[in-house]
Amino acid sequence: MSLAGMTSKPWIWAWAAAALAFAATLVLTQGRGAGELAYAALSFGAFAAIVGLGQMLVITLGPGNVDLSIPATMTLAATLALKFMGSDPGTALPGLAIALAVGLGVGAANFALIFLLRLPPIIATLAASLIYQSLAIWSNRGLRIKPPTGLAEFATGRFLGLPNVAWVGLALALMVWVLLERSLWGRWLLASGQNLRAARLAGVPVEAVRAATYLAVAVFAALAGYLLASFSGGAALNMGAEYLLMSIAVVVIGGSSIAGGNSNVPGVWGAALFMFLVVSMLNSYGAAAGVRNVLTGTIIIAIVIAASSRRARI
Amino acid sequence: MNRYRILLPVVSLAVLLGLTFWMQPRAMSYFGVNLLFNLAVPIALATVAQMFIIMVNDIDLSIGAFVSLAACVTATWLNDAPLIGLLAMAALILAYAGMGAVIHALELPAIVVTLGMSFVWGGLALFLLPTPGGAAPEWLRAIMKVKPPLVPMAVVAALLIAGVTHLLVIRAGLGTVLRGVGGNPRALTRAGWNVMQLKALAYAGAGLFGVLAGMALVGLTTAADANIALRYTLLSIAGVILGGGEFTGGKVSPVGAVIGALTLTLAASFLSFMRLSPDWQIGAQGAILILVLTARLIFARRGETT
Amino acid sequence: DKRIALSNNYAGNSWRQAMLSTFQETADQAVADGIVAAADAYTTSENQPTEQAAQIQNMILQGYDAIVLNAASPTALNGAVKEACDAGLVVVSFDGIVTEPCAWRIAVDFAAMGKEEIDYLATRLPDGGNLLEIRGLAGVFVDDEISKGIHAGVAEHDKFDIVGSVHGDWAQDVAQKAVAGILPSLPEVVGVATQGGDGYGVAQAFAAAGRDTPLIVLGNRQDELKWWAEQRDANGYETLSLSIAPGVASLAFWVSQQILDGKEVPKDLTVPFLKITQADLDATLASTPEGSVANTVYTLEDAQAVIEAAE
Amino acid sequence: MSGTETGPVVVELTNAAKHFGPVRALDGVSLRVHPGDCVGLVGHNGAGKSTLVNLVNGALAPTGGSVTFPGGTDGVRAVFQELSLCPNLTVAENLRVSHPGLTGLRWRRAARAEIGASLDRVFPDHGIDVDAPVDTLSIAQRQMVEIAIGFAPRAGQARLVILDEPTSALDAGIAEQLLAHVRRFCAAGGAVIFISHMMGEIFSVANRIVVLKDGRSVAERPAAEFTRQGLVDAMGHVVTAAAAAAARAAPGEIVIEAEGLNARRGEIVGLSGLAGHGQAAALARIYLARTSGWRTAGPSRSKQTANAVFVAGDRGRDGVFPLWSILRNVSISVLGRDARAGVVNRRAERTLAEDWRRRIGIRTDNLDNPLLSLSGGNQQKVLFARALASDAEVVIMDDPMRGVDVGTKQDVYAMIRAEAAKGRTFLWYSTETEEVCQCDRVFVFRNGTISAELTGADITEEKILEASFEMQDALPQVVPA
Ligand SMILES: Nc1ncnc2c1ncn2[C@@H]1O[C@H](COP(=O)(O)OP(=O)(O)OP(=O)(O)O)[C@@H](O)[C@H]1O
Ligand SMILES: Nc1ncnc2c1ncn2[C@@H]1O[C@H](COP(=O)(O)OP(=O)(O)OP(=O)(O)O)[C@@H](O)[C@H]1O
Ligand SMILES: [Mg+2]
Ligand SMILES: [Mg+2]
Repeated sequence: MSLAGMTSKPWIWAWAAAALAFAATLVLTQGRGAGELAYAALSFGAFAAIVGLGQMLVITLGPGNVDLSIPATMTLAATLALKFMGSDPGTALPGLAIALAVGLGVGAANFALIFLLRLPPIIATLAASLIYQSLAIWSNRGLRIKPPTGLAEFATGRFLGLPNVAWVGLALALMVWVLLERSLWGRWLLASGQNLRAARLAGVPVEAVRAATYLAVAVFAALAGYLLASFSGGAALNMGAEYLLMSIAVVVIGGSSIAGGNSNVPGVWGAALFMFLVVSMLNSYGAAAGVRNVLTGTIIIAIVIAASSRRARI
Repeated sequence: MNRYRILLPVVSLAVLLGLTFWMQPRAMSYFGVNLLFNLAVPIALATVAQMFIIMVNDIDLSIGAFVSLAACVTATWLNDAPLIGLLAMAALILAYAGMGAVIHALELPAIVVTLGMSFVWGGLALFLLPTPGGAAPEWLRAIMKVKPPLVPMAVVAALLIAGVTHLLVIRAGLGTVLRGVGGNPRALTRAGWNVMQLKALAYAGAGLFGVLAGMALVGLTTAADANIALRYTLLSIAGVILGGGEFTGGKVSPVGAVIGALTLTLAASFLSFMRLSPDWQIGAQGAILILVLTARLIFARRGETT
Repeated sequence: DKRIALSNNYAGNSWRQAMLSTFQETADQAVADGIVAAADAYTTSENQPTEQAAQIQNMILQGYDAIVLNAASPTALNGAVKEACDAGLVVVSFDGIVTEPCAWRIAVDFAAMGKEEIDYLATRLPDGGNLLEIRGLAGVFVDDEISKGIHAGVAEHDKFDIVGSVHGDWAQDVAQKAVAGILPSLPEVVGVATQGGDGYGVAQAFAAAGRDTPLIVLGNRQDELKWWAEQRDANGYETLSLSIAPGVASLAFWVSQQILDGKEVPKDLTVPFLKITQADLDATLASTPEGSVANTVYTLEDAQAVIEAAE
Repeated sequence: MSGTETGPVVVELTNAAKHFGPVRALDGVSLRVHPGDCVGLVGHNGAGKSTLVNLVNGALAPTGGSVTFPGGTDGVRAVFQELSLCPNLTVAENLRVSHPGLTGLRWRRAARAEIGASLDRVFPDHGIDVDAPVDTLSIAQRQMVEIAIGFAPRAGQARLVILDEPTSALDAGIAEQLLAHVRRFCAAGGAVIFISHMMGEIFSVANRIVVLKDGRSVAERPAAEFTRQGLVDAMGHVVTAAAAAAARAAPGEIVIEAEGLNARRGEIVGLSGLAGHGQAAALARIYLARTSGWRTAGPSRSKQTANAVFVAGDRGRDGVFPLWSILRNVSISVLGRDARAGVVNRRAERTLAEDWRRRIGIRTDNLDNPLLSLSGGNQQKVLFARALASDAEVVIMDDPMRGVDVGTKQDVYAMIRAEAAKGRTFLWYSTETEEVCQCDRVFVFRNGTISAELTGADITEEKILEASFEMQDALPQVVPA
């Protein structure tokens, strides 16, 4: 691919920024710890990537579509799954089933609010997330139960040198990519995101597409919650908090159009790595919290400007 | 539909107020009403700020962080050196206008830029006040504690905000043109308007009301903290929608937005008067939000059939 | 016939949940015994001073006689607290205290806690070395106080050097992520000063990076204690754990009851933090529910003792 | 270049050109407009008419040549092909947008009076409430408002009004009011550039006709020197003579019975009446009732559930997917048929699209170009291709020929007749009598209900108009859609 062709891909910018942050950290250590840092970025980036893929599908549905219940869904799914497993060996799969079922339930509830009550998705998912949060508190009062050993080992383990959670994230990314690029459902989603009314009039089953999308984002969030709790040694009531803004940020930094109808799978991964690496870089340079925030915000805006002005020129 | 747009917020506020008074008759007094609503004043101002952005088809994820920053400036510079403080406030408003211009000129998605800016505002607030503190200027405290005859300050302030913004946005010619930006920016370009300037103006309006929200908040709390108003981002969006606004098409109602802010504040109080179990107090807030918005459905159906 | 309310700003972690349940137990018993007429707990849906200020104002309207307050901000609630005092309510703040002079404060000396961590590290690591500091939530008063204490300690013991500082937001997963990100750029780290709620995540991050586990000062969470016991059994690991006990809510409850009862109580009270040493570990671990926090429940007598000590 | 006129000039284009990259939208056109002129501008879809308008209006800067206004640009107005009102504002507020001079506390009152007067002047008995938000008006009413704003004084005097396909959403009666006003306006010394694909209108108002073809002016003469056929020839279209030649199959059983109308297999059923009397809404309801938002149409089980497809007239709102290529826009409705296990069959997709590009003559060299690179008329052909490529038995068309040029229209008529002969049923709403006359049977709408059913020889302009108005002296009352 030519250089011009490369720069026309909006996801390039997220990857370039991630590489830059990576390099800047290594400058400080004079090259030490490159492997460690990459490994950590892949581990923690995986969680952001998984929720980001879900959020991307929703944002692809068009303006106004966004899921703000991701953190609460992660917490609820992880809480219920870990409570069920109660550190007992051999319960990992039923626990996973419970987490995914929670995801389906949450997605169905969110979509019911949006479809039946016609609430704007922003408000519907925000309001519903408060209810999920209550459910999580009520179900086990914030006790941090350890995952079964086997599951914890899987979540923190590696395969062929890459973290297992990153493999999961990569597999999901591949799946979403195939879905969007090759499948009927992906075409329908992209059409609905560009013009919902035209899609309905062109025979696209738009309600089914919307429902499936809201189910998908919740299932992805539930899975991320389950993995994160297993990875970090238990579910906490506030475990999803940082993934609210994170999930939106990785989608837009990754080059997907916030106006819908256009999505970008590789960009989500690039942005997920970037979001981890930039904080690591600033921490390594000893930036205080204030500086860190200002720089993070500035860099996010800079990436978005770079990505968009490129696109306009082509 | 237009007439119903404002009817729903009014009705939901009235019903909620009735229920609150029935449950807590003590609230039905000059003192009580002021306590119920005084913290809604900064929220109403922030909601109006958000409305300026939603009016031009954008959404502002940074207003909470911005109000926090404005509060920190108020409690530090404005208190210690009023002139510098005022200059800083003007700079903040200009920064908002610049943000609007950049968003338009580079065709950036506002949601992303404001997301990034929320980090920037938050970081600046941490610079200014690494630990909670500062103090409200005396005059500001005096304004927020004033006790007008018959009607408490909170109500007077809400009426004032609603009235002024209604004049600015709905009645004034320029406000009408600004709403047009949300309706069809292309039409404005064709009519010879510089849409970038108009957007900058709308953002400056948001910045102005954001700054006012920060000041009002500090006047009530007497001190600031870098995280003081983060919650306003989502509250203000909910308030605009509750007040009959829509995310696209320049359909907003300033009076509705103020009522929306009052309703949200009242809803939280109403729940605490219900003395739910702590487990469910959080969820009940979500439930009541859903309930109030569901009423929109009924009104929307009514609107369709006319 | 007096009514007391708990105003709480956050319920999203095990410490707060333990605090809420301790308060509830103490309060229910007191109501059953006829000592007070009612004692209700309220939690805001977001950890925000604005919401908590509204909550306090509602408590005034609800006619409570006293408010037991764990504040979201030491200063931003002063307006509402002043209103409550003016309306004749007793306000007792604890853990997250408020600076408004009309309120009582049951404070933990957080700076001293931070300093004690370094003092302990100095006794264990006489040669000094590199330290990693895990901070809490940026912009929050407790975070700043503990951090000040830690830095004061390091200034005193100049063999120590803080080579890295990250915000772990008092959460295991956030701390784990932040530490994993900074570790590659750090030289060897011999000790970690934490603020509580983050030690287990730090240990996980060190293990994942394949580094030797440094001396981590822990924060009384059950998973931290359990990990400590496992390490001790495996390789004789020894450390210290300290934090404020969630049961301080019950102390605040009794203090407010005493004030309502007409006792003269000084405005500033201090409680010691709950410290767990190698010797206490097994006993504490046995008495702490799985996934919770080590706790001490205060009785009326404890409260009277604390009050007397302050006079 | 017409060097014959003399006297003052309102606007002069000298060799004006506008290129969009390789696309020569306008390729050196010279034109002079004098006060009192009514220039008719015609040309096939994509000839460059709208581009010329944008150069005169100043919305685009020419890439070559010049556009000059000897008397300044004051009083130069344009009514664009796509609606350019703010839907959330009222009619009067929209005047404020175009007229920044309306200031002061009482601007609203002045705006109401001014737009009301202008509407009364151009469209007597328009029945439009100047305080109604524009989004509560029908498309025809919006177009009327826009035209009225174009002719409003706005603190001066309109000197040149450019009307780009102003009648495409108007029914015949209202269009006639506009033509009458244009004649009065020009007689009083105003200048108009009038763009339309309807030859009758051009001959009715224009004193001079300019023919654009592929961005060049190929003919410019007084209107009287053109004949209808001569004009069409100049535009470069070969009108397909095959008109009614296709053999008509005898209509079969009834496949649609809804909204008070019915249609048989193989029939072309027209919906007519004044614009905005409920035809579009009825069509949308029929379509939505036969399809579901939850599943795609499978093979039809009974005649009442015969599959339906929709051809939108309001492309931007109802038809196009703006981010997509032409290929994807064509194939979206039929993907489900060819997909295996939920995977798009991309070879079948391309074959089908290539086939339809040839059959319907979409002007592009590459189906992977963005849809928006096509001219309006060619985009409309894409929507036809999308619908006709499907297996649906019922084709529902909501005024699908908006802005389509004469030649293309003839092609599409022939195609519709051929498809009907194969057993497809067409429901066709149109604002143009010429199209309605292509139908086998016509239902005329009035106030949201059917007021007449016409067949065969009864389908005439007179009969339709008669059924459109309640009584002889009743006024065209336009009801919001
Ligand atoms: N954005 C674009 N990018 C590239 N080419 C374009 C673009 N827009 C239009 N074109 C090309 O310019 C030509 C003229 O388009 P235009 O929309 O002006 O046609 P038109 O005369 O309005 O036709 P119609 O009557 O079909 O609407 C088209 O053939 C198209 O290929
Ligand atoms: N912004 C643009 N970018 C690229 N090409 C353009 C653009 N605008 C117009 N064109 C092309 O310029 C040509 C002339 O378009 P124009 O809109 O003037 O046609 P038109 O004669 O008005 O057609 P119609 O009768 O369909 O309205 C078209 O081929 C169109 O595709
Ligand atoms: Mg045109
Ligand atoms: Mg065109």
